[in-house]
Amino acid sequence: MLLQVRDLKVTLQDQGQRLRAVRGVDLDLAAGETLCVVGESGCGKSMTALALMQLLPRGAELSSSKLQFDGIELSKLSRHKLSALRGRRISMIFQEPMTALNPVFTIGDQLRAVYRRHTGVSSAEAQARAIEVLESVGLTNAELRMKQFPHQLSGGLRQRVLIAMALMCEPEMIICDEPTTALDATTQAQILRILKEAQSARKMGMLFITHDLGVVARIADRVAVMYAGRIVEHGSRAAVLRSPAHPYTKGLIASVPRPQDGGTGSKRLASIPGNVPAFHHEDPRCPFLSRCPKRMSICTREAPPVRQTEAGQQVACHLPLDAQEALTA
Amino acid sequence: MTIPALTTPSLPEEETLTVRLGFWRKAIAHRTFLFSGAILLAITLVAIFAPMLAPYDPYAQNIAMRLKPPFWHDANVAEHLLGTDQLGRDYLSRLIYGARISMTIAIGATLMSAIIGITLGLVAGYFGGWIDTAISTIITTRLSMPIILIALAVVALIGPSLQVVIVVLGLLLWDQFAVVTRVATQQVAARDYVTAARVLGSSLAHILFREILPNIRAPLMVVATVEMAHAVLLEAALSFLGLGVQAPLPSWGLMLSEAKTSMFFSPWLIVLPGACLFILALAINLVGDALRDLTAGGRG
Amino acid sequence: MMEIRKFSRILGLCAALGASTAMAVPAYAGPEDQSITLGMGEDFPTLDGYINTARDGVVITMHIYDMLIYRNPKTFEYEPLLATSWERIDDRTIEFKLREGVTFHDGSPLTAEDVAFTYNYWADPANGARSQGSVSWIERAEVVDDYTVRVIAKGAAPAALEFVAGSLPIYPSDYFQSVGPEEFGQKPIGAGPYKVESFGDGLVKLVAYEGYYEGGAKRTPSIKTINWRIIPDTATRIAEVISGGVDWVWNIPSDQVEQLQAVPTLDVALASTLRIAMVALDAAGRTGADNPLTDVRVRQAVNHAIDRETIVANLVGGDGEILNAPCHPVQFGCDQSAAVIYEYNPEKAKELLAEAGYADGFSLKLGSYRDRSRAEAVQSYLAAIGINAELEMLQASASFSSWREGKVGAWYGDWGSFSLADSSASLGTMFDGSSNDGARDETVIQLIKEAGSVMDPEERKAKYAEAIRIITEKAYWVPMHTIVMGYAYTNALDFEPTLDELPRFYDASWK
Amino acid sequence: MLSFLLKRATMAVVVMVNVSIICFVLSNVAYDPAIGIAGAQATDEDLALIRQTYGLDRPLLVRYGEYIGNIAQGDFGVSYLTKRPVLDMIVERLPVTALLAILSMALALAIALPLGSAAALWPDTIIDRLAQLLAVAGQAIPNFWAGLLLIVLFGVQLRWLPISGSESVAHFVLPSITLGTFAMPPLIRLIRAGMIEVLASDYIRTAKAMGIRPFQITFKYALKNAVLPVVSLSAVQLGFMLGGSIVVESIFALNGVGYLAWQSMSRSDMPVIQAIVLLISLIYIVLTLLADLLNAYMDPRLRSARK
Repeated sequence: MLLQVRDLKVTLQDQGQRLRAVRGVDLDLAAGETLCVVGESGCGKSMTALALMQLLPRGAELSSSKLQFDGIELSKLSRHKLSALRGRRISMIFQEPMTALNPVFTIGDQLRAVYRRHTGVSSAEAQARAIEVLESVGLTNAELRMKQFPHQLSGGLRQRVLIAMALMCEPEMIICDEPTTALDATTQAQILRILKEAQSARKMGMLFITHDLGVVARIADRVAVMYAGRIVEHGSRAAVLRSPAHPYTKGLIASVPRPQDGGTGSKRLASIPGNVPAFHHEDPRCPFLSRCPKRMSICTREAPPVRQTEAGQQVACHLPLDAQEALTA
Repeated sequence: MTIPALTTPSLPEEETLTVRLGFWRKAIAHRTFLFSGAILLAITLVAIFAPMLAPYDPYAQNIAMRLKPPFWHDANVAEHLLGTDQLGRDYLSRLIYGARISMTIAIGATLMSAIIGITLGLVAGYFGGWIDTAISTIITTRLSMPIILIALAVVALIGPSLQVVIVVLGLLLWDQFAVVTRVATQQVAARDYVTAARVLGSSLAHILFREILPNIRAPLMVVATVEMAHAVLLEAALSFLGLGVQAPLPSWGLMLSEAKTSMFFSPWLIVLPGACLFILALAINLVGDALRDLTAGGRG
Repeated sequence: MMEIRKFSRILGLCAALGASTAMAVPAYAGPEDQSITLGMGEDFPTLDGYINTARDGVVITMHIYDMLIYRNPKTFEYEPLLATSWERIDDRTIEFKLREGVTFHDGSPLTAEDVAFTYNYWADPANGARSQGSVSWIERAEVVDDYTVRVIAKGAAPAALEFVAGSLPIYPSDYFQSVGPEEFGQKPIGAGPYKVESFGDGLVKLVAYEGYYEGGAKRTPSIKTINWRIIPDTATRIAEVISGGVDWVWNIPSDQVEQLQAVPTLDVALASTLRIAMVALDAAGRTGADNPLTDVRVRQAVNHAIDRETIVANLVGGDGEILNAPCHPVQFGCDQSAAVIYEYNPEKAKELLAEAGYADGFSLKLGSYRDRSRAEAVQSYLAAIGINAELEMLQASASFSSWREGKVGAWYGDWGSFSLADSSASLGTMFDGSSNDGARDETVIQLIKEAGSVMDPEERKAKYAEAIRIITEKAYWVPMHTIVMGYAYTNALDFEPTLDELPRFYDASWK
Repeated sequence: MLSFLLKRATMAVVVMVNVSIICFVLSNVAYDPAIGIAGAQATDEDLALIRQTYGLDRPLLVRYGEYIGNIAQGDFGVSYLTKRPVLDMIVERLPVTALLAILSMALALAIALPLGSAAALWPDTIIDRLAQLLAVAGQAIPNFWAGLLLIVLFGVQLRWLPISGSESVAHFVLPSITLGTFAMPPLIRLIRAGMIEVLASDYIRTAKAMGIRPFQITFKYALKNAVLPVVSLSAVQLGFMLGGSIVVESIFALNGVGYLAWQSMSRSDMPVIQAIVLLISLIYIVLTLLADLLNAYMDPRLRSARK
């Protein structure tokens, strides 16, 4: 197993109050596998990704019983060892390509710097490597691009450069924090294709953070649905998308507009009433309690048990498994 | 038209639009505001009640009692707490009256430059077009001439005195007011309630001074403190060079200059007035910083 | 792209700059290489002795150039210098026999022709000699032979020898004519004990002239180099002498001299001088025809208002003394007893002011420069009787020209009479109708003219006494006190201050 | 880039003309040059004669035209006192003032850059508090007072450093510390604010995610972005320092332009004052223009974009 995360908790300083962004998350990722973590904005999925890379903002606290990457306990690593690992064995790309590249250095400078930092090779070798990776992510005339500055490239091109930067040292794992959200649909598709090809070529583990179920459907091997700092349901893509067990997952899937419904789009879009709660102190109970249409009295008392459905996914919910109805229109 | 972008405080939506009573509640809680505000208040009170506080007449000379050290020296003289200067005048009284001069000049010059700067800023910001260009050119011209040099040249011509210093500084310290007001006016003028007032046919003066000005009071307060501290130090520099306040007036800058020749053996003669200048300027700056925190919510 | 190396180099540079200069040794040596560094006050536009006649100018002229004769600072007797002997042929002519073998700094021989050229050139007012009084008596100078020259005066010139000894340096005629006066002032050649190595940027570097002749009144200097640094600010000069940045300073206020005594490495001196201090009053109305000072009662009130005893006792120090006549007692013809004396009596002063119609006082501009404490003391005494004096402290030359240009009603200045021991250099130049003269009293001007052009000493004394009586009766001045010159110098230096206020560094030496 | 340059250049010219008008008015309207030229004891006929010969009775506009013409050829008139051309007097003394301004600027930057960056790297620590305190206190210290204290402490008591004169670099240490404290506070604040903003930016997070060493992140990636606004502020500060040198030079007896300005002011030697004010303002305008160019060069976004 490439990545094992047990009981990951992240608390942030929010104007003096302690906000519990991630409240005990377990994750596993195998080499060559794509795990999608999906959830509305504000559910703590980006914070989970940043926690893995230990790039949390100032004042945030991280705790976990296990945070292992290829057998190495990340939380015990020294600053120096950690920085040697980042970019070489684990890479990360972010949501906003427009601001993710340093405006006063050329693309070439930034790419070469990453490669030389981890391998110590000469500038010429780094140059060759950079061009090779840029071409592998579908960038034409890489030579010219190397001399250009970020502001001279479109959003899509910059995201490709960032992917190239992440792949410079052939990392074993790549974390993508909604890399396509800020891009238009066609560029989004190209980026996803590039990522999948890169992953399969290198048998890389990919942790993909998104709120877009369409993306999940396209690239995910396994899916973890996150809500208010906890994973409420996770399992194979087929199981979670076709036969969602947790009421929140059902609500999430129901709110996706489906072209085949009557085609006129006249029906009102289904949405989950209320909004995402923020947790300032420990609360083991089901996070979806306040908005769950199927709330029972036990839900308000005890933490939901984790059970396995026939389709094979794990779900944290008090509802008896057989009571699952098929998706209602 | 780009005016050199000086650090004009940012204008988030809600904070400046309505300076509520809450401002004072927050202000009291702001530690530096309390601390520096208290010092500033103390100095102002000393300036106002100088005649009552000063033990002696600051101008009375007693040549036989010259250069007596302050109380912490062993050779001190009981009746003169902070000793006497080269002409035997009580140093404590002169420092107290010095506060009056510094405050008068600081407030006078800042008031004058505020009036000039704000009017120019309002007109430039509100009308735009060639008026704005003209005023912006004036601002840039003013910014490109070093204040202290101009002040010295003008005072050297007209002949130095307290009133001349106030007027000269007043005519030189308005640029910040104009820049801040112009930017703020442009932002505020675009808002609906100003167009509404214009539609209702209210007079220009009403719009400028009743609609726009109250809403940009906060950043202007910050600029006022900066320019006040600036005026205090500029007056002291002019007087130190002999082209500011003239003897026998007890300006702190002049006292520094008068004590220059005896600073090696009676160092308190230059330490005390310099310290007063420093404390006053520091207090004003700290109040300014606190105001900037409280109003624009900018980072410290 | 800024490499890290480039960036750290810049940081390193700034730090190194700071550290390396912290322990710098002052640029000037002292006793080791027989050099001395002086902290002087006045800025020189030129080194031409006829233009630069301010006090420091007279001192440096004495080091760069030689005159025909030399006045002994103690006995005030004339001794041979460039001239070995001299003789009065008649009332208007003096013949000088020159010393042979004397050379200028450029090696060229000094002959009668140089002396004649210099005198004739500067006698012509068009050439702009600054103090016309020193040269206006000369009609012409004639060469008798290579080493004999005759100086013919326009009329009887009793103080001629004073001027020849004090203010008429001899210039090399060929060099002077080739470079012209302007350039000569920047790169002067003289026949004095020191030659000018460099001049500019606040520093004049003088080096002893190896070819200086023996046998004249000036000794061959034991101090080989003089770094004449110009530091106008008094406080900075004091700081430099205490910290060893300079070896010798003067013009130090007396209360500072007393305190400098406490510094172990320094010797101090408060030497009386020929210099007299006064509050000159604008009796002639140059600052405005109807200003109050044109009324004699107001001027008398001002005389009564100032407590000269306290000022002399506390602020002048040393052996400074009160003056009642506008001249120094040592000067020929200065009869203090002829003066009307005004005792310190503020009440009487107020009465006089009221009598003159200024019961509630008036305001005037008071110019001064040398000592701020004394100036502010006078200002406060005037304030005590209702006269609001606006004090304007300036540099020496600026303050002097503000009096001459009639910009200040009262001027608390001083006058060194070029260290000449004759009343014609004090009374004679301050009441002769020139720009120095704030009274322009015709009878006084006439008296002074006569006293200056008659040979009989008794007659001269009588005329000066009469002038003194009128001046003090009409209270054109408030004669204040003699000036005491404050010196401070490293105790490793063997130096003697002199009454004529002309420090002689060729006589000084390191212990 | 070109139109940006053009616009700035025209602005600079317009401002120069304004400054020259102000200088001209300063020295010809508020003060009668005839008295200046006449100097000692001038009677009314003398003044009239001088007005005639110098053409001072001609209309202001004509004289202004002539004044500008002269300046264009580098003739700034003759000093009333020393009768020497003003430009020579100023040029002679410019190196001292320039050296003082540059050394003070270097000192201010040498302190502000590391201190500002450190304050941003470790906010709310002692370093941050120290930086903010130094900024506020630095702005409040009257620099002439600081000069006097430095003279007494380092010059007289400790005798480490020379007090006056401009012979060696050591002579410039105390003056540049005095003048440096004048320029340092705004620099510290700007660098601190700039660094805080840059360190929180996305591209710095990317650099961390890619494992770049912390030192390189701070002093290469972050500082180059944070230092951009510092360039234009430094130019403005250098301009102020040329003005500010008048105080420092008169305390330390540095034979610079500032000291010449002060001397001529106490003697109301108008041509010198007028020339110095004009020259220092011109230098200031050129500095601001250069700063914009340097800024554009250093910041690639400006280099190609139209401003």
